[in-house]
Amino acid sequence: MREITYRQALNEALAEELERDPNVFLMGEEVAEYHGAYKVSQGLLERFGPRRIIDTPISENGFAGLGIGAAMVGLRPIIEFMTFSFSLVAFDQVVNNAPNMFLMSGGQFNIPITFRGPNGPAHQLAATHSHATENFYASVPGLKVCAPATPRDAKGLLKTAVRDDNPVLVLEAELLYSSKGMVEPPDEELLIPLGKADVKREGSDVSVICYAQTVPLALKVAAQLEEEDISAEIVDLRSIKPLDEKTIFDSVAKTHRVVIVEQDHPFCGVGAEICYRIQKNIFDALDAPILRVSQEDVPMPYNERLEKSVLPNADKLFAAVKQVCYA
Amino acid sequence: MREITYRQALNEALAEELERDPNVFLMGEEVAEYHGAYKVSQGLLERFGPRRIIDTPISENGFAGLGIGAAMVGLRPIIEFMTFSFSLVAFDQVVNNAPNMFLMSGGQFNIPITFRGPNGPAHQLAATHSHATENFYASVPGLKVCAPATPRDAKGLLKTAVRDDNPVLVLEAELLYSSKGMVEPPDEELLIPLGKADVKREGSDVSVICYAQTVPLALKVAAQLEEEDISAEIVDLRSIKPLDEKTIFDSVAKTHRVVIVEQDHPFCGVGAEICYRIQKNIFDALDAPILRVSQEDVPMPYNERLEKSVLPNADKLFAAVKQVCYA
Amino acid sequence: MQPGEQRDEVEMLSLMLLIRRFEERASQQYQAQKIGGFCHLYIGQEAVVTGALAAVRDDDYVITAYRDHAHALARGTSADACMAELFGKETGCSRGLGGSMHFFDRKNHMYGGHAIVGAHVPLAVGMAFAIKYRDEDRVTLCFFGDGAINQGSFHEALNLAALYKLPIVFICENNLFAMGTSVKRSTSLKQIIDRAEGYDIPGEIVDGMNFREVRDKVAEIVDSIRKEAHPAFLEVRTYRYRGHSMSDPASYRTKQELEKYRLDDPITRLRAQLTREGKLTNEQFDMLDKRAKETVLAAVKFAEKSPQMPVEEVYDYVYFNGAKE
Amino acid sequence: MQPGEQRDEVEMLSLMLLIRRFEERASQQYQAQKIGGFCHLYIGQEAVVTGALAAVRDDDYVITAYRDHAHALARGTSADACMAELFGKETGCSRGLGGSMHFFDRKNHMYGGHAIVGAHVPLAVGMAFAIKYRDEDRVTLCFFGDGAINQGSFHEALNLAALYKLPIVFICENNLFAMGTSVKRSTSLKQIIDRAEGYDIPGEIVDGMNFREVRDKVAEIVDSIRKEAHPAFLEVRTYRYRGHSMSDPASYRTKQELEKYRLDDPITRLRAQLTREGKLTNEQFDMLDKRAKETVLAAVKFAEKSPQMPVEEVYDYVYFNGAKE
Ligand SMILES: Cc1ncc(C[n+]2csc(CCOP(=O)(O)OP(=O)(O)O)c2C)c(N)n1
Ligand SMILES: Cc1ncc(C[n+]2csc(CCOP(=O)(O)OP(=O)(O)O)c2C)c(N)n1
Ligand SMILES: [Mg+2]
Ligand SMILES: [Mg+2]
Repeated sequence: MREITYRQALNEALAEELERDPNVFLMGEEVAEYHGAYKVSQGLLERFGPRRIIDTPISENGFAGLGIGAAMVGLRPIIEFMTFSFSLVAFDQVVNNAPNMFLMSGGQFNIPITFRGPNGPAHQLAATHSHATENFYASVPGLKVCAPATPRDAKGLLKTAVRDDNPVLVLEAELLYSSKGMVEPPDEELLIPLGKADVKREGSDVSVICYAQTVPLALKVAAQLEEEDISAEIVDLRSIKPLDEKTIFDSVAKTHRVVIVEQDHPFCGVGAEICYRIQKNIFDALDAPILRVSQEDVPMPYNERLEKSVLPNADKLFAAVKQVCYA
Repeated sequence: MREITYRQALNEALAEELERDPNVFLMGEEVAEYHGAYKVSQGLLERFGPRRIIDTPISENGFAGLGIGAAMVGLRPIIEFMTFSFSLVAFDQVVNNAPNMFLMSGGQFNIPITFRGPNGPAHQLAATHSHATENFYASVPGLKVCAPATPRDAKGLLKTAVRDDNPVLVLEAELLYSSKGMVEPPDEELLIPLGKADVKREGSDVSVICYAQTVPLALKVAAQLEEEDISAEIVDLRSIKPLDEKTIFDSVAKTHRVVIVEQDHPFCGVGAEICYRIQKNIFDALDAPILRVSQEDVPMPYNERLEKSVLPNADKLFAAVKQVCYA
Repeated sequence: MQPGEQRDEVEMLSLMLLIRRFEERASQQYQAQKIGGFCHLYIGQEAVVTGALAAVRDDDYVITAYRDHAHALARGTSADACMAELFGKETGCSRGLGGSMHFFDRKNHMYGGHAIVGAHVPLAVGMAFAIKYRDEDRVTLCFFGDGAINQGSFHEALNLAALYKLPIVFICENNLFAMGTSVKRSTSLKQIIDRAEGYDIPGEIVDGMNFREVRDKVAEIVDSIRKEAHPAFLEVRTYRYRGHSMSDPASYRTKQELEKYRLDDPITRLRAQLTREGKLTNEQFDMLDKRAKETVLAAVKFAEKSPQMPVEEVYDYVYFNGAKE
Repeated sequence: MQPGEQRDEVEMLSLMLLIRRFEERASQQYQAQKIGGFCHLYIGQEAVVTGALAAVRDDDYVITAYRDHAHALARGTSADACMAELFGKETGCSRGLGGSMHFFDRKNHMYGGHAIVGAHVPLAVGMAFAIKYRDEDRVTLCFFGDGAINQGSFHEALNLAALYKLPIVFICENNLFAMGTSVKRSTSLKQIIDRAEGYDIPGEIVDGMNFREVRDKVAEIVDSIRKEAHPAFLEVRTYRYRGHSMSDPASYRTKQELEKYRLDDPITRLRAQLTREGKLTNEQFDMLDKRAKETVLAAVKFAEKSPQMPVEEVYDYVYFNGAKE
């Protein structure tokens, strides 16, 4: 194990999969000569050449569709959205063509494509550039969605996504690109399965369910809670779809109290889905209503203080945990 | 009161609002000379002329954006999507421009626009043409979403939507266009507020929460349940956003048992949201886990029997109600 | 077909007849409610797809919009599999899961059947991208309607194809209408091919009622593309005799206009050419037509007696788990 | 400005100076972390927006993309309100809710500030639609970058504008790059205006480093549009001296290229023209520049001491409830 950044972990995953399978290529805006708007594809053009690392015009709908078509005839495209806020102009391709093709063709055309890029609010990018798209995409049958929080998960999930025979979205977190973590050495194959949550911290009093940007937040709050003698278990979903019900239910069966901290908007968000499943399946295990901490139901303001106030934050999570613990 | 069809009710609403306000216009594919793919705009071209009833090319993104721009300078566009499945190619305009503009401009530009058209599965239209989009749109702050089930609600909600100073989506139900119901006479102004649910049938044993196409389904099942001595209260949401929590909670406080029957996909769907809110606010009133009956998490198959099997239907709803009633 | 080979014209005429009879029968079965959903017929446009496919190899890629029955039939999908698809049966070319608008046949290199207007054009470009990526000499034929050219996806796709110099022929089947909207009411241009210029893609107009003209033009273009990959654009002028879909009475056009085009019928035309040249007798033609009708009737029987997919199996078609037949 | 009137050129030069100094100061304040998010500077392109706006009326509609500080300043938004917006303050032109990419000023007919590439082009067409709907003689000026022309929304919008004959000038600010991608790597065309032909919209190329040429060309077009509504397309060739945004070192181009353009600086050029014609002395120029610098410095002070919106008030900006200031 060695310590690398989240960005570097993604870069390694890309390089290893490009190396392994000649059908894999990377396409998107500024991925080649510019090395990615966030430098995730640093060095890949030099190593794999312009046939496999391909710059595009600003045509998300066009190149998302191009990727799907290439996947229909056997290639394994990795399509980068500079951010998932821009995937909204390609929404029809991602939700209508990619996930429907397999069923609609009677099983003749599966679509082995990976869509990746940063997702969710970053810092003061305002309403048009701060979309957390996970609930949109997770609601679509035929898509798989993951949202790694650590360098190790980022590498392992991206590699798995590229090998998956179905469309997978890897929702990265811009604010985590420079964060560091321990990752297996490059000569050790690291594949993390989709649909497996990870208990990032064990605890007994409350289950805090989180993913992506909210994982470091939850871990921070867990430390604060410890000072108040509340032991929080931190369940990092990693995959949003498929969802690891077992890990969630096991945790809740132990703690009897749940707070979900999500980076999307609340209405029909990921938290709502998890809440439904918990109450449906282990209603009697619950000693308190489930609470969620999400973005407020407000377009993202530019002003830094306002932005902070509408984002999930430590104070809100702390208060929600105390509330479910009646503490 | 007189009996008219849902289609005719919508047509009256359009005509009355066009008549009332010269800033209102109707635009979309085939809305003028063809009178609408589903004939909702029958006669409007003849009555209001081509300046106000406007056919477009197949450019949903373009004319949705055109409507938003026209709304910025004071017009009140009604934009028809031939179906909301096609709104997916205009997704960025509907979720990024329409609802963000007011906040993003510091309150200078509200967008008084109505997007309308049929939404949700119809009959054997297969995966690309059967999208239920309510959970996508309801999750976006700044949008309002309603989904009428009866001719009266259709007329009253559409008229209210056109007068609202914010972007409102009126999600119609293709399968209900020819259904009939009692509606106030044309000389009586009918406005139904957004955010008010309607108890379509009173009951005491279980609250069945529904909207749009699932309302007639719920009413049918309620009649069957009566034979088994289960008294179901049928709560028609009418508006999905804003959501009428009070009517929902009042019903649940009375019945203590809830089934939500929705026409969208389950994952991060409308049912999940309602479930979250109920358990959060009146957890102790619940005598059983909340169940939802939705589409299965599967792209829509063409085959009629398979389509039926993945849609919410009477058998599934009946079974769910029995389960929550332990009957 | 092998390179350099020419399709037999009589065979192609009989393919046109098969398409025509298939569509007529589909119309009848739709009215009898054996077929559900939307159903768009190709009658009148037969020379376009048959002409284009007569000019390419069997392993070239073909993709189209929702008016797709003919494209599957022309690609070699059996009438049985096509009719069974309309009936929603498991023996259908998409196992009854896709229906009229979503015909697929991987084996025969028919890549759909796509129902969102314009949204398959980027897919076609992706297929052409794969050809170039693998350094093959295939070509992608992408069919679409005149209504599709005003979609953003069309635009982005054409620019990408031109930029990357991909081996693709964009074939606009201009039947003058998108539903009830005539081209002049939807498009800001005197002629559609002017738009291809805006991407620096060479464009040509072809008479879509003339099988030979379509075939020869496509052959010429495909030949050039195989030598050095590039995109090309064809506006093929044609006409649909029926309404847009089964529910459309097509009252936006006159009986005279329809009659004018019927006189120019692509089947009659090729038949006359062949007859004049002594390659076809009236008896032979009648035989071909009889055979087409029989094939289609047999297809209806096949579809009728075919099983539906068991309800629980639909769940196997959400995600692919690596085990394909 | 009233119809027929001409903007004073010295005034316009001083506006260009204001823009330049504003952007330099914004850059500095960004580095000092007083400004957050993305920040795109207009330095080098000043003649485009000042030239265009010198040719139109105050009540004509103006809309642009995210490189929008100059468009607001040129439209009459105060440097105070612009700088305060960058600082996220309540006194900003969007109350601190929009930031650098989302400048709005309704009073001055500045309709944003739009950050999704291409997505404001349909909005512009809608504004032009409203003009025609109300039978006014206004014109909409829609600015966008060379990178926007490959978005579907651009395409659909241009066709709609041409089809409905709307009073709009599409002004492509071709600064040769979209982030690190040069036009020739993004666009399948020799020149951008060729694409306008694909919609039957008249297009012309203008030297965007020359204030007078931009102004006169826009004046001519707008004049024609006011007589009878129609769309027009201008490709204005210009150059941005800085990187795409504050974080871009712009290593995709050479120092020489930049120097070449700097020699052609729009401010230097207009200054030279005016000086040559005896309309401006060096002392006057220095005065104007000094005033611009002072105005901008005062704007920083204003922004700094301005209040932020109270946290709870943001909820008043989700839905409009009929009560506007
Ligand atoms: C994005 C989208 N918008 C609208 C529709 C509805 N629709 C289906 S076919 C059609 C007309 C298409 O006309 P054209 O492209 O000319 O093809 P043709 O029917 O003539 O073969 C329309 C509007 C759709 N399927 N997709
Ligand atoms: C749909 C979309 N895709 C990508 C981006 C990211 N992005 C912002 S600006 C830009 C380059 C635009 O270049 P151009 O249009 O030439 O304008 P310029 O920056 O030169 O003024 C890109 C790719 C975006 N904002 N929206
Ligand atoms: Mg057509
Ligand atoms: Mg540029």
